[in-house]
Amino acid sequence: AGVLTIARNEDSTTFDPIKSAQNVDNWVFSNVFDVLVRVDASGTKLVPGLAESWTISDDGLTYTFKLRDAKFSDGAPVTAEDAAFSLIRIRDDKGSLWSDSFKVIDTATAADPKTLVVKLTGKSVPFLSMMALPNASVLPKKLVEGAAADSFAEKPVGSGAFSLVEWRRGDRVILKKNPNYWDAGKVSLDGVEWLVIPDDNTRMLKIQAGEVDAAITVPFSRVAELKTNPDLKVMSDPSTREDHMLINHEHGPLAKKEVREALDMAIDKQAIVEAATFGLGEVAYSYVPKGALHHYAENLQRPYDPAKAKKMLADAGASDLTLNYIVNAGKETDEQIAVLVQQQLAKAGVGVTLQKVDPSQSWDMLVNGDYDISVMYWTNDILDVDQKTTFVLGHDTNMNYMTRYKNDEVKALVEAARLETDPAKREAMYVMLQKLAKGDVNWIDLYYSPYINVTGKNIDKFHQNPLGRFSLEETVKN
Amino acid sequence: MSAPLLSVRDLSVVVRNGEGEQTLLDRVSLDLAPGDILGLVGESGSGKSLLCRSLVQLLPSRAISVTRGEVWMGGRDLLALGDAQIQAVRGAEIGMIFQNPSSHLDPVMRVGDQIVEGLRFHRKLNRAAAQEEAIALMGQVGFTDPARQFAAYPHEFSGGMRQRAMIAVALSCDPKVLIADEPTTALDVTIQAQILRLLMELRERRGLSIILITHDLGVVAQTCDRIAVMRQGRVVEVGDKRDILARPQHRYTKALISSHPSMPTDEANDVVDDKVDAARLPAGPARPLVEIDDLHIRYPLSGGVFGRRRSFSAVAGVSLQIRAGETVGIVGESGSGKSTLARAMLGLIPISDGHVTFDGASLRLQREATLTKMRQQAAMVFQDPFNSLNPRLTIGQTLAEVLRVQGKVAPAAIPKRVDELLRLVELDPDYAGRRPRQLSGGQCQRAGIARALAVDPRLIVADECVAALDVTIQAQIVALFQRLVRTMDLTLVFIAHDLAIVRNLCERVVVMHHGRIVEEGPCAEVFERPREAYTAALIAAIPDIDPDRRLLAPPGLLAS
Amino acid sequence: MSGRARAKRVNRTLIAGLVLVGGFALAALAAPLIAPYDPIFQDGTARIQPPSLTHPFGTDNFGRDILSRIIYGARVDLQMAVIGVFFPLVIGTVIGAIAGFFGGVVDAVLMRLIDIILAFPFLVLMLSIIAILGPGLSSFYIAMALVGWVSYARLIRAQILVLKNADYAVAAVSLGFSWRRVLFRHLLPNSVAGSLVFCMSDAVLVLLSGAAISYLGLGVQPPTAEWGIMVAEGQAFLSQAWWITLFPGLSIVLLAFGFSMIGDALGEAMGVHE
Amino acid sequence: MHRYSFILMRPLQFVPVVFGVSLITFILVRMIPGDPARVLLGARATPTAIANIRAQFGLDEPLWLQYLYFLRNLANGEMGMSIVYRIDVLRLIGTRIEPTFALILCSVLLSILIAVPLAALAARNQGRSIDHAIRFASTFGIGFPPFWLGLMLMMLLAVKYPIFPVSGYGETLGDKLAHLALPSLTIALSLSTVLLRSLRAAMVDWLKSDVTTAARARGMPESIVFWRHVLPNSIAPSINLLAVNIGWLIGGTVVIESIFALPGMGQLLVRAIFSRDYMVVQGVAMVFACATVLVNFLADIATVAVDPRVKL
Ligand SMILES: Nc1ncnc2c1ncn2[C@@H]1O[C@H](COP(=O)(O)OP(=O)(O)OP(=O)(O)O)[C@@H](O)[C@H]1O
Ligand SMILES: Nc1ncnc2c1ncn2[C@@H]1O[C@H](COP(=O)(O)OP(=O)(O)OP(=O)(O)O)[C@@H](O)[C@H]1O
Ligand SMILES: [Mg+2]
Ligand SMILES: [Mg+2]
Ligand code: NI
Repeated sequence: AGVLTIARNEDSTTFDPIKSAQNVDNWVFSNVFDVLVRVDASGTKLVPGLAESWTISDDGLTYTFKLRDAKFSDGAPVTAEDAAFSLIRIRDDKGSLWSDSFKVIDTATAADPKTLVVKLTGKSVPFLSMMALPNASVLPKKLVEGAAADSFAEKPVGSGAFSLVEWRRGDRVILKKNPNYWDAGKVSLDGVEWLVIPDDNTRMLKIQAGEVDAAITVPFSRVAELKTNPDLKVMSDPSTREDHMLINHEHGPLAKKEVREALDMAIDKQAIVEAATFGLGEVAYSYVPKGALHHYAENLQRPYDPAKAKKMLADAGASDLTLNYIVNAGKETDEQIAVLVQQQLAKAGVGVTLQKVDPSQSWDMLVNGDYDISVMYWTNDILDVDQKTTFVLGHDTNMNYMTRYKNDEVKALVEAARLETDPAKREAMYVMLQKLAKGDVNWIDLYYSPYINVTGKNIDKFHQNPLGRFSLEETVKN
Repeated sequence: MSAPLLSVRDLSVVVRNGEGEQTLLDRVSLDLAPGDILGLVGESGSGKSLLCRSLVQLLPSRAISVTRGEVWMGGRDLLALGDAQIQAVRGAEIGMIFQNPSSHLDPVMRVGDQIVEGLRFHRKLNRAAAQEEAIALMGQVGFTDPARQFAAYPHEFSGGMRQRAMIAVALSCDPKVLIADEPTTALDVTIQAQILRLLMELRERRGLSIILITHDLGVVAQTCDRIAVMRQGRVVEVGDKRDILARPQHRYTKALISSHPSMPTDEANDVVDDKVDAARLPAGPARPLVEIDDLHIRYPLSGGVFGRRRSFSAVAGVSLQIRAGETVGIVGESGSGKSTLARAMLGLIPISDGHVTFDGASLRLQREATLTKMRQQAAMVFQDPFNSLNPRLTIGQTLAEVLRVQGKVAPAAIPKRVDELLRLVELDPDYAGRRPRQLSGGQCQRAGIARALAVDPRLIVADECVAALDVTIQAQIVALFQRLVRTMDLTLVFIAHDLAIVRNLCERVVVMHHGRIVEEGPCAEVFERPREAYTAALIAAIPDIDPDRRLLAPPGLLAS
Repeated sequence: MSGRARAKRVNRTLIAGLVLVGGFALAALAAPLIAPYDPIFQDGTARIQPPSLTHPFGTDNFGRDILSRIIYGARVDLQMAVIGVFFPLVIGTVIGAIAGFFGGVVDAVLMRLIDIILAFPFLVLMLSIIAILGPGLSSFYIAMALVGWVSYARLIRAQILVLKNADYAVAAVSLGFSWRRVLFRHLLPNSVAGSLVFCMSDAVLVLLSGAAISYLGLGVQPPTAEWGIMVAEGQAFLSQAWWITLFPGLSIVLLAFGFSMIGDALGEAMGVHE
Repeated sequence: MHRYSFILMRPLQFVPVVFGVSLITFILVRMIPGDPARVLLGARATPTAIANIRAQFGLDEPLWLQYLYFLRNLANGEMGMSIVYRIDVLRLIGTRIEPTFALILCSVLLSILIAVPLAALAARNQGRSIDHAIRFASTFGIGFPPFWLGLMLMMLLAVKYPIFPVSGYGETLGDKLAHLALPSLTIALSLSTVLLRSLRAAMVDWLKSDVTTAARARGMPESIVFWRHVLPNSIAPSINLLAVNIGWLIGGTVVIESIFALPGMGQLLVRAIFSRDYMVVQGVAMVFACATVLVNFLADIATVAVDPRVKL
């Protein structure tokens, strides 16, 4: 019982799920809204959500969902009509940030009030995983339709475990228990408050002073200190976050595989793990994060060897290489890594010019190719690896995540893997992709890191799944 | 002489600085009898103000201290009193009117409240009673509408009114002794006369004893019973007024008396005629050098919501012709528009209406050309000796710059010319290396005149260039002008509120009042047979050094 | 107080101020000679070490020597203070002088411009300029110059407005001097005293603005050692490693103290106050 | 009463200032590289999605047209939509004004409360050790970055000795004041030093002035001399200084707001700049500009009220 107060570093931006692509919103969406299919706590399995069960036609084009008896927080029943409406809306609405991802849906119809039939335009294995996106939550058609959409975001009605009481922008989001939630018996909390405390120090002081029950996104640097506090529990949950260094394959010597290999060898990832994550992370070696589906544990790991790297660079005719490194301003770890990499590459005779830019601008520079190297990270939104694989290895319009990496064999394989329904074959294909990408050095994998959150001793089952969702319906405040 | 009310014995004051001690007051002894007015005269910096401030332990700085002496009043030595006791003496027994009323009145407090403050504190009156008393007091010191003026702030008063407010504040504590430090220096003669009469009246009515500090012997002659003359921290001569004026003993006192520019008696007139003749020589039917025709200068008054601006006419329809070689004096009360006229004459302020023509060129019609000509041929000597010289430049630099810009002298010859100019105004050429702050007032004034001469002008406009000076220095400067007019072919416009000097120096006089010319004519004529009552009042208000020539002025005009 | 006693106190304050600022300037100049370590060298084995004999001010989270970083930081910070004040001073003085001297339309236009800049949120300007030009010292200087001149312009304008009616200015005009000569030779030298005093406290404000920008993550490029960014970065370790923030913070304070003492002394000497 | 007539004229000067600020902001924020649509979409952005967003917010129109739209909206009392929050900018600002306003108000009051007595103490003991001590301490207030001071205060007065809450903003008045205590104190520590220095300097001058000599010569005790004559005369120059500083504060509370997690406009502004939320930047800039103009206006009124000689 009781109200759980959680301190986070950013505020929500909206309560219309299709209009956000930010983690901060998803955290709250999954409290307030419900999806047809959910990802379990381990982050490796799809489990029933609003849909009790589902069947897939043999051609893989028709999905039939059987909805359970659930109600929205206003007491209205959740119908297949609502679900169909929500899927069409995320595909078609002008304000939707996700329409591209849902173009695969051809039709979504309610066969009866509890049966939803979705027809796809083509085969897509990841489709079911996409249903678990909080952005694809089922909304009450009646309240959202037409001109009411804007006001709906003000007073959202969902079928999640909690419902919105008030959103004081910039300060907090106040949720209360939703008595109409289909699994309400399991929910122990009376409510949840998401507080915004942007400054890391303040957030940590806030929990140390006992003014909140939980603080999330704990800086790695604070973990050791917080662990010594007997009143607090520091939790480290596995994540799908992977930090990597983008390389612009179109820039001069960087087009040569040998040069990229040399760079990979010149970077001491263990040192980065130590410095940036205080040893809490782990050296990365595949673009598929550890713990995610199809992660290939035996992938190649090039040893740290600056001397050899230097020689390889000389052999490749790139001995006096100078790289332009875009650093995202305001991100402490990014700056730390940049400084470290600069020093490490210097040992291999590579000069690095750091160029710190405001993060919003760095997107443009990366897209336009005005960079040589830059560090970014990716956290999976969905369970299936296809989303990331496509963006990173098989995508034309975003130039393979701004790297300009080109390998037709890889691209074909990405297409094929998306359609492969046999799990074993599919696994093999993704292993192959991981090897190929590593061999080509599409980018340099740096490290995997866990989610670190801290709660008071009296809080139980405060857990973040690898996709970043907090399942507060299970959390207990003693 | 009755038993003294206040008696100063052997008072010495020193200032301590890095190099040791310097004596500012040297064993000064003085007595003040009840109901007496003691005149304290002496040159600037002789320690008059300091003496008065020492009496109530209000020394201007912590580095200054009394080293010996006593001040007896009511059986106590005031210098030996503690903080609390001397506080009770200040105001209640000894009231002070300071030299400069503008800076001694609190600018952000209503004048009435400043009077009330003393009444409530010393006389323990309640608010309403104090206010009533304050208004009565303001009436006594000559405010015309005390009830309204009670609520005014100091800046809303003219200089004369401020001086009266200062007196009211001093009287609010009902003192036995009033010290008035140069209460009239900043004022013109008419207002000066008014204040002096007020002081005498107060003495009569309240039995006050007054110490009156001044550098003007005329003022002393008209008001005091006794005189003390100070010089370099010492009292060099003290005694009955008539004795001292008639038989001065000390060299300095004699110099003071002889340099007083009283109205010349008839025997002295031939000297003046001499000058007039000399100046008339080059005059002919030639066209005037400066011609002013129906000149108006208006200043905008602040306020006036939504652009309905009102303005104030500082010069209202003045017409005047000045022939080459003439010496013209402009006189008039403070604020009558003399300086404004002078500046307009030289194109230094915009003309609202009318014409100024210089040597045939009109300032309005051919502004640039006329200005160029004027800048080459006319120069001005400014009212304030310190402020009209750039404080950062030495006198030599100032003069050299003028010579360089004017370009009338070859660059190589400039240093020589600077020397020459300084000699011309009787300054040692060594002064070329000094900055204005390192010079005395008279020396600055002469530097200003040298700068005007550097232009090698045909016309000099000298604006009240002697008002702020000691009589001895005044005399030097007048002599210099007399010489220059005679030896160089100069046209001189001389502005002053001191009529005696104008009469000594000028050939023709123009009397201004409220922005207009009220009377104009040859000096001798105007001063002897003034046509206007205003002119007569101005002349009558001059305090004469002869104590038997009584200070009198028709009250009606003084209030205007 | 007598002039001499005042002069003495002024001298003592001035000397103390000059010693402090001069000390930092010397440290900056001699940085390679006196700094015990390379300011950007990271020693992975000596992270977050408290002050000791080997590292008198301790080390930061990269194992960089804080003393060395402070010494090298003096170069950047002194430069920031000087440049961040110099351009606003020059621009503001010229604009303020012209507005005050000519009055009328020129003045009205410039005053409106000043109003706009005063009303313009500094942060928007600063962040936009940094975003447009990229974080770094030059954007910082440009932003400071764009905004900072306003204070000087106001100060100088007020002075010139008073002084241009001073007799010596009118005298200069009456002697046929050109307006340039009157304004720049006669009026300006007599009106800069107040601004020079203000400079000194402005220098401190510049350093603090720099620190605030660093806090928002847009400070100078890493790994440059700069005090503001050192405090900003170190604050993540405030509770476990006080020395990372304390020493650069103290350096700002000491430099500020030096500047304000020079300012006080100048003010007292020239008879002006802030 | 015509000394106060500028009160009627002044609002006319609002117009060019606010117009100027809006135009400069408009141009400036749009010159910043970086596309709001891309910021909104993040890593998963696709060209069609970006185009969609741009069309939706009219970002694909020519710049001058966008400005005209902006002006038209403004004439209707609207400021457009936030790209990030997708609600009306005015509404968004409305929820954020109070904390910032309260913070500034409290800080200014607190600074005055700190500065005046200390300045008086220092001035009346000029040259003695207490004067030096106060001046030395005040330099510390100027020199330490506010975010450092803020954290120190928080660690001391909220965690070690839990007197005040660490961060946030309250609901009831008392609650709000408690939450504002530390942030206001942080600002006041540096603001008061500026005030203190200028007040002290003025007081020292006035203590040496003829006005005080005259008051003493009337036998007034030191306390009356100080509080009735020196203080009223000394505050006039500090009013302007305070106004300029409040002007800086209005746009400069962001650091304090983000440290103390106050849901104010500074934070809103910074986030908006970083996410290129043009309309919000524009709106907040205008509100700040108006507030600054207003503060200067009030300062002018105060100056006129304090000093009867001043005419505007
Ligand atoms: N604060 C001070 N510090 C040092 N010396 C001072 C100070 N005030 C006055 N003096 C010196 O004391 C001497 C006497 O000054 P005082 O003001 O009494 O002159 P005064 O006779 O009143 O002159 P004036 O006619 O100009 O008013 C002067 O030489 C002056 O330089
Ligand atoms: N700049 C100005 N703005 C407004 N009024 C002014 C200005 N200058 C002078 N005046 C007013 O114009 C009138 C004439 O001033 P002016 O200086 O010419 O007097 P004056 O005869 O020279 O007096 P004084 O004997 O005191 O020098 C005065 O009432 C004065 O207040
Ligand atoms: Mg005197
Ligand atoms: Mg005059
Ligand atoms: Ni009159």
